[in-house]
Amino acid sequence: MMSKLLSIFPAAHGDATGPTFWMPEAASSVAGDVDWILEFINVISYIFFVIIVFALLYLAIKYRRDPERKQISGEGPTHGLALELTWTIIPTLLVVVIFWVGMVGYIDLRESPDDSYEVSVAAQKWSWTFTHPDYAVTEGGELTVPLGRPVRLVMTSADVLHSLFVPAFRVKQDIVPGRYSTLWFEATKPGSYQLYCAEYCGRDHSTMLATVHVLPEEEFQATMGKLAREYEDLPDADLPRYALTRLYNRCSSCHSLDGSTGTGPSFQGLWERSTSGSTVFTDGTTLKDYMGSGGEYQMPENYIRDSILNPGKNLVENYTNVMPNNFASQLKPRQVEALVLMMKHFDELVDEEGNIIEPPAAEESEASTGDGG
Amino acid sequence: MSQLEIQPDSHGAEHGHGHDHDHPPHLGHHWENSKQQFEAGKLGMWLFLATEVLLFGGLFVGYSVWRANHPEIFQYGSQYLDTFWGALNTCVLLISSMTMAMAVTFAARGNNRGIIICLVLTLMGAAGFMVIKYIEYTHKFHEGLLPGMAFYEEPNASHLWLPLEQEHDQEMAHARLETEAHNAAFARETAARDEMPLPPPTAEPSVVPAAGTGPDGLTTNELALETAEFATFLPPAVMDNLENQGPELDFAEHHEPGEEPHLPHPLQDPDRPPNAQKFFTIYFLMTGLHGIHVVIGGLVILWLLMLTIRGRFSSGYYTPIDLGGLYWHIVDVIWIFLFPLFYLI
Amino acid sequence: MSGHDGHDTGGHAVSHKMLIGTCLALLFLTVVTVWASKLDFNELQLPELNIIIAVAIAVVKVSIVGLIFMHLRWDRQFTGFIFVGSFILVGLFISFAMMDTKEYQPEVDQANSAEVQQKLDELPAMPPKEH
Amino acid sequence: MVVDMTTLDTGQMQKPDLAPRDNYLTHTRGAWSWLFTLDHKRIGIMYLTCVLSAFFVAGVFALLVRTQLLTPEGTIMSQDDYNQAFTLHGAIMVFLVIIPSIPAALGNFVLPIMLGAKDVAFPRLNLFSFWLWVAGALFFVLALVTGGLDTGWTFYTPYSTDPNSAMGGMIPAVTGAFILGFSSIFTGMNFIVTIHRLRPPGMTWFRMPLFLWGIYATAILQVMATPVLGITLALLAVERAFGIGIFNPALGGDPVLYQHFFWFYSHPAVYIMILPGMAIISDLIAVHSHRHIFGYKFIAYSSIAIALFSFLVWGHHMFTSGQSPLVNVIFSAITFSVAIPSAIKVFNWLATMYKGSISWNTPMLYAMGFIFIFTIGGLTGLHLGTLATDVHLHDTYFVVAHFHYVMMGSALVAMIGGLHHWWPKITGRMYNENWGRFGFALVFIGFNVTFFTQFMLGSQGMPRRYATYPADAGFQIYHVISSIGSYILAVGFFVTAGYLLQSMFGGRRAPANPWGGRSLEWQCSSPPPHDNFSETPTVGDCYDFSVLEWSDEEQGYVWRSDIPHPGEEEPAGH
Ligand code: HEA
Ligand code: HEA
Ligand code: CUA
Ligand SMILES: [Cu+2]
Repeated sequence: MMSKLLSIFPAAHGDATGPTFWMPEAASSVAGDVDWILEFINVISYIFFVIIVFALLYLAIKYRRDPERKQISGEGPTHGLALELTWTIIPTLLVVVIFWVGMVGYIDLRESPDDSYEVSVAAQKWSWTFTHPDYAVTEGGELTVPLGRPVRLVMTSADVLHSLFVPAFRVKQDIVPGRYSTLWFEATKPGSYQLYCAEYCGRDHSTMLATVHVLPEEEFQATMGKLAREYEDLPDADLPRYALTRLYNRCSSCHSLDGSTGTGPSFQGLWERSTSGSTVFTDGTTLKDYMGSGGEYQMPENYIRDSILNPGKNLVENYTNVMPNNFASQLKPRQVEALVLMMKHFDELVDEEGNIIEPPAAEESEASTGDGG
Repeated sequence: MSQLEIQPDSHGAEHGHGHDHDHPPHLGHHWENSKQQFEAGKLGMWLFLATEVLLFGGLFVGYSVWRANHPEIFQYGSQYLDTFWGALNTCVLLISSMTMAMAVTFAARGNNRGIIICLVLTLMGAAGFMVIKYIEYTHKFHEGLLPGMAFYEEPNASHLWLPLEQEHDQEMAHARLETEAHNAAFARETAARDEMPLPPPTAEPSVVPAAGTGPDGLTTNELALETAEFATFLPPAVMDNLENQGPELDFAEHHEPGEEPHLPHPLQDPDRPPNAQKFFTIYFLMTGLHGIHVVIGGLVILWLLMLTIRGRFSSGYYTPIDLGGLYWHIVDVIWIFLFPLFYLI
Repeated sequence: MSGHDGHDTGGHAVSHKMLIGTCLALLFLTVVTVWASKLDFNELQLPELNIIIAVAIAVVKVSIVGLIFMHLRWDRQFTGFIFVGSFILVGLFISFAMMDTKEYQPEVDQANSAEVQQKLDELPAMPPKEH
Repeated sequence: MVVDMTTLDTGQMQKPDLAPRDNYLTHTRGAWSWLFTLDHKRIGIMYLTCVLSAFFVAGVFALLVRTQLLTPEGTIMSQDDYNQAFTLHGAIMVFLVIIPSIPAALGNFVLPIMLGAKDVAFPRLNLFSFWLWVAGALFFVLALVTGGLDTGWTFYTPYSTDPNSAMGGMIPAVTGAFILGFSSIFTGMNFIVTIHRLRPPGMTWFRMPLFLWGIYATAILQVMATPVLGITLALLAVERAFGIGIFNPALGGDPVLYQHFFWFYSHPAVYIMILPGMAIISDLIAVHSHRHIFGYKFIAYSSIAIALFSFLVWGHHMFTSGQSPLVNVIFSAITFSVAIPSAIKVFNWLATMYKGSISWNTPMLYAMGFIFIFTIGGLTGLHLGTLATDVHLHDTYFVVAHFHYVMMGSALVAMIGGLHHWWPKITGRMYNENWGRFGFALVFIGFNVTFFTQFMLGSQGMPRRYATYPADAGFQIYHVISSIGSYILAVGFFVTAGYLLQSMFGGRRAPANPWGGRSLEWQCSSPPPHDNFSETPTVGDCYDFSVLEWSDEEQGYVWRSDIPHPGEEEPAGH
């Protein structure tokens, strides 16, 4: 706490990009400017605040009423044009300056350089999906970006307003459904940074988080390459765990692992319900009616696949049609397969309480190094 | 009570004092004299009118913003409104505004009979306006020209819906709609197959692209053009348009006042701009809110009429008539803007 | 007492002749608007002119209604100020909102949304027979 | 100068020597005589009671919010409950408490008396406004029982209009806010007309106490801005009920347009909250410094200036909303213009204290607290009005801290200060001065502890409306301090409520003029008679305190014996 207090004074910064009393760690090319502007306004504010509070206390004490006096009226001047002009003009000049620096800084914030690296961002209640078109890689809940290169995010929302906010980069932009919002930054410091949804979007607004990983160029390329091929190279046996660790985060806001009811049915027990055909749909039919040879679904795998790609088709009783229907374009066939396998092997991956069962040591390095940084 | 809001309780339980006798009955205890009270009432009324202007102002903001961004929707939609009824309603309101103003003049001169005649005339104006609005609204409901999502429901009955009795026509229409659906499905599939999960900003697939905006649009239009039979259902203006691929449509001059415009139903019209329902949304919102005001105005006039008949007013006191009149005029003022903005341009 | 001519009472009695004349003028202006709306300014590359003319005529009409029917001509200045002020405020609101939304239009997805699309797809391919 | 004496015709209905027992409180009896009274004083009291009860309810929600945030994963509530808690806290505080608090509660009570009028222009409308408030409050209750409300007080679309997203109480809540809007409009209309038309002879515009100027500027905002809220909320309800797509992008509507609509009202609304607060402070500072206000005209005009500018800055709430950069720049520029008149007021208040004779009693402490807190709140408004920094600070706790500094720390503190100031007039009793100072200390300290930490939280990146927060971001320590502060604050308010209530029964009888004020309300007895003045009040320079002196006998201030009584000779003007 004390070191933080000291760091109000710019000179006390040990590390120019480290967190200060006011600001979190600075990790983007614009952060320095924003911090400087904030500091500038701060200094003006401190000066005025000190003057005003000093005057307030001084006057209140100095002219405190003598309780013995019957005659109570004080007799200062009642007006003074010179004074009025002084305290009109000085603040006016100051705010003009503040406005100006703020505007200049803002224009830098908004104008992305032409050679930016583009990432598509899809926000929906209550998760983030980041797609790197250059590598055909989709990440959920994690965004990997290169160090020292401008990154431009092209963002859409499937439902309501969201807002992408990375404090360390000092950037924020609302994502408005029905249009494309953009945001750019250039990370200047490798590391992992918290990304928030800053526009209220409903129940799980506060858990609509993600992490930004800033990697030096080579590491970034390597990671992208790895992510791009990850599921192709995995042996089939690893697919379920892959789905759970790399894909499930896109489902987690609605489908629980522990059997509790969310916006959608829990994944716990899904496989059993599907194989037994006991699932009841909103129109009163049960899954049994569709299953078996000659039925619409030959096997439960087909039903699960269909529910992922075409969620509105058969609605499970007590749930509404809110699942995004764009997974067909987001997931590769093998990834869908991985998800289906995850359901099938669910009990091996997740315990009763919904905790992920740690894989045997040998497998661990395989499954968890993908995210770098 | 013979006052709008101006009269505080001067006879209520709270007053045991005999200070009322130099006050006329309509004068509240906190006023110096009638003039002060009248002026206060008037100022209050004007402030209220300002709030009305701002209330409608909100809707005018919506109108302006949408119109500036999508002029084509408004140009397209306004063809489905009938200028004749709109103009007639304008005249009705203007004249009733005049009779209301005359009632005020009569009141100032203390002519009770004059007031009564004028108020009755004004009331008839209000009723006439609502009857015409009723005709217009039921017509629109009939045609399925509704606000919001309801616009995309198939109308139960509409003379605009293409009369496709003959088998051949049915086939044609079938084919056309199917082609559209096919195009849409195709476009969506393409988008889905594309590696980019995000289509570039303008390439969102659409069943009914505006004429000439893309290959899909051409297909649709060409299909329509190739089939002469189909074309006979369309008015010449539409044909012109299809041939010229021009975005501007002007049907307004092709029908006589009072006669129904010969337009295709928007849902069957390949030239319907996206989100055409927005025109009807804002049309119903604004004229609806205005209609509510007309009804309230009518009730106020009715009330004034009753008071006049009971002989409550004199040349020395007629504040309610004056203020009620102001309210009626503001209703007129709003309509003066609504009429050209919806029916004409 | 109110009800007599004079600037301070506000209760001005306007002659019937004047009211009828005003009404005729308003009706005439209505005809003018309808006529003006049929003019085609597309050739002049000025399609907005229609709107401008229509709104301008409407403003004239409203001023007449305000000045005569609503007695603003004879009323206190402050009353007129309230009235005009409210319109100015609406005008400011409109211009700011328009300035903004026009700027970001390019980012907006202009086509029918998925919801509308779905509805359109559901429409019967076959139009119904006449009622 | 001309003789400045009003000849208010109060009639003969009051005996000249008024026994304190015959006053507006005792004039008539029974619940009925209160609920349907047309007396502005009683309506003011009813407002005060209701507003303070609503404040209590909203305060409890605030404490729930603070308790939840003690730990990163939350302590007492689910996400849904939390969302409802802060929404109801914000919505009740704004619509039911702070907007009606000063104008409708205190303003109703003192405005006509200060003016020298017998009542407001339209007493029936006044009563109607009050009942509209009650109806609005009931709709909020209805919102709770019909499914709850979780949109935030801003009702942003498309969340609020999507039946799959926002909870079911949205339409009742919006209806409630709509009704409350009309309550506010009618109050504003009433006050404008009262000030224009009910000023007795001698009460010129520039003789009005600054409180009236502030209320007048507020009333302009209430009348001109609130109708837009009305239409906005009506559209929201229609949109939610019928899905007509005005703001819904799925139907070609525009969610950002909604934000224009909302803030076109709600930015002026924040000045509806602060202008009456500033108005109270102007009077408190002058009266309790016993010193002529400095720069009367500058303070008066700055209120009007704030009111007018405030119509043109609404876009500063939308800097990151997708509003176009050009418009952002314009709005940012205009935003700063509001800072100038605010600065003028602050400095004029300070200049008023210079060479004063300052009593350190509770109202004055609240006034000084106001200056301290408002300076912080206002200056942090500059951080937010600046484009580059607002991008970082928007929708974080920095904004939360900013608006609590100005709404709670300034507007509400001014209201509590005013409540103490006029308490003797309203109830006819004095509260205990020592308890008052103690209560102030608790509120002042508790407030700053609660909300100053939130500036740090916000600029460090803690987003607002979060039921939980990451454990490793270093936020918890600030949250804990803030929550502790809020408990101190709550104790402070309970103490305040306690001694005020106690004084109503056990307090010393109040003299007509306990503080030495010169505006007209101090010329009538405490509590005032039913028709406000038993004697014709004298309109003079309401900031010239040199004509008053302390009287031990009255335990209050009286006209100086060595100065001719007004009416005979004009006291020194300003
Ligand atoms: C009483 C209410 C009140 C008041 C008075 C103010 C006053 C001001 N507010 Fe505040 N504001 C709110 C209530 C209020 N605000 C609320 C409720 C919100 C958030 C709503 C929500 O999102 O839920 C908000 C949000 C808000 C934002 C949006 C933030 C965001 O969401 O990103 C901004 C941005 O410009 C802003 C700016 C200002 C400014 C510049 C002032 C100015 O008026 C301040 C002027 C005062 C001073 C400047 C101090 C006195 C002057 C001096 C001491 C002299 C020295 C001065 C200079 C050098 C200039 N406010
Ligand atoms: C006037 C307005 C006002 C006031 C006074 C307050 C008062 C308080 N507010 Fe609130 N607040 C808002 C307006 C206000 N707030 C708004 C508009 C929001 C935004 C909502 C949104 O995001 O949509 C908000 C949001 C908000 C948040 C952010 C929630 C979030 O974003 O997740 C927090 C968190 O700490 C908070 C805390 C508090 C606290 C601790 C108080 C304390 O000061 C409360 C203390 C009061 C009490 C404990 C009651 C005690 C009362 C009595 C005993 C009776 C009193 C009687 C007499 C004095 C006679 N408020
Ligand atoms: Cu997404 Cu908040
Ligand atoms: Cu604001």
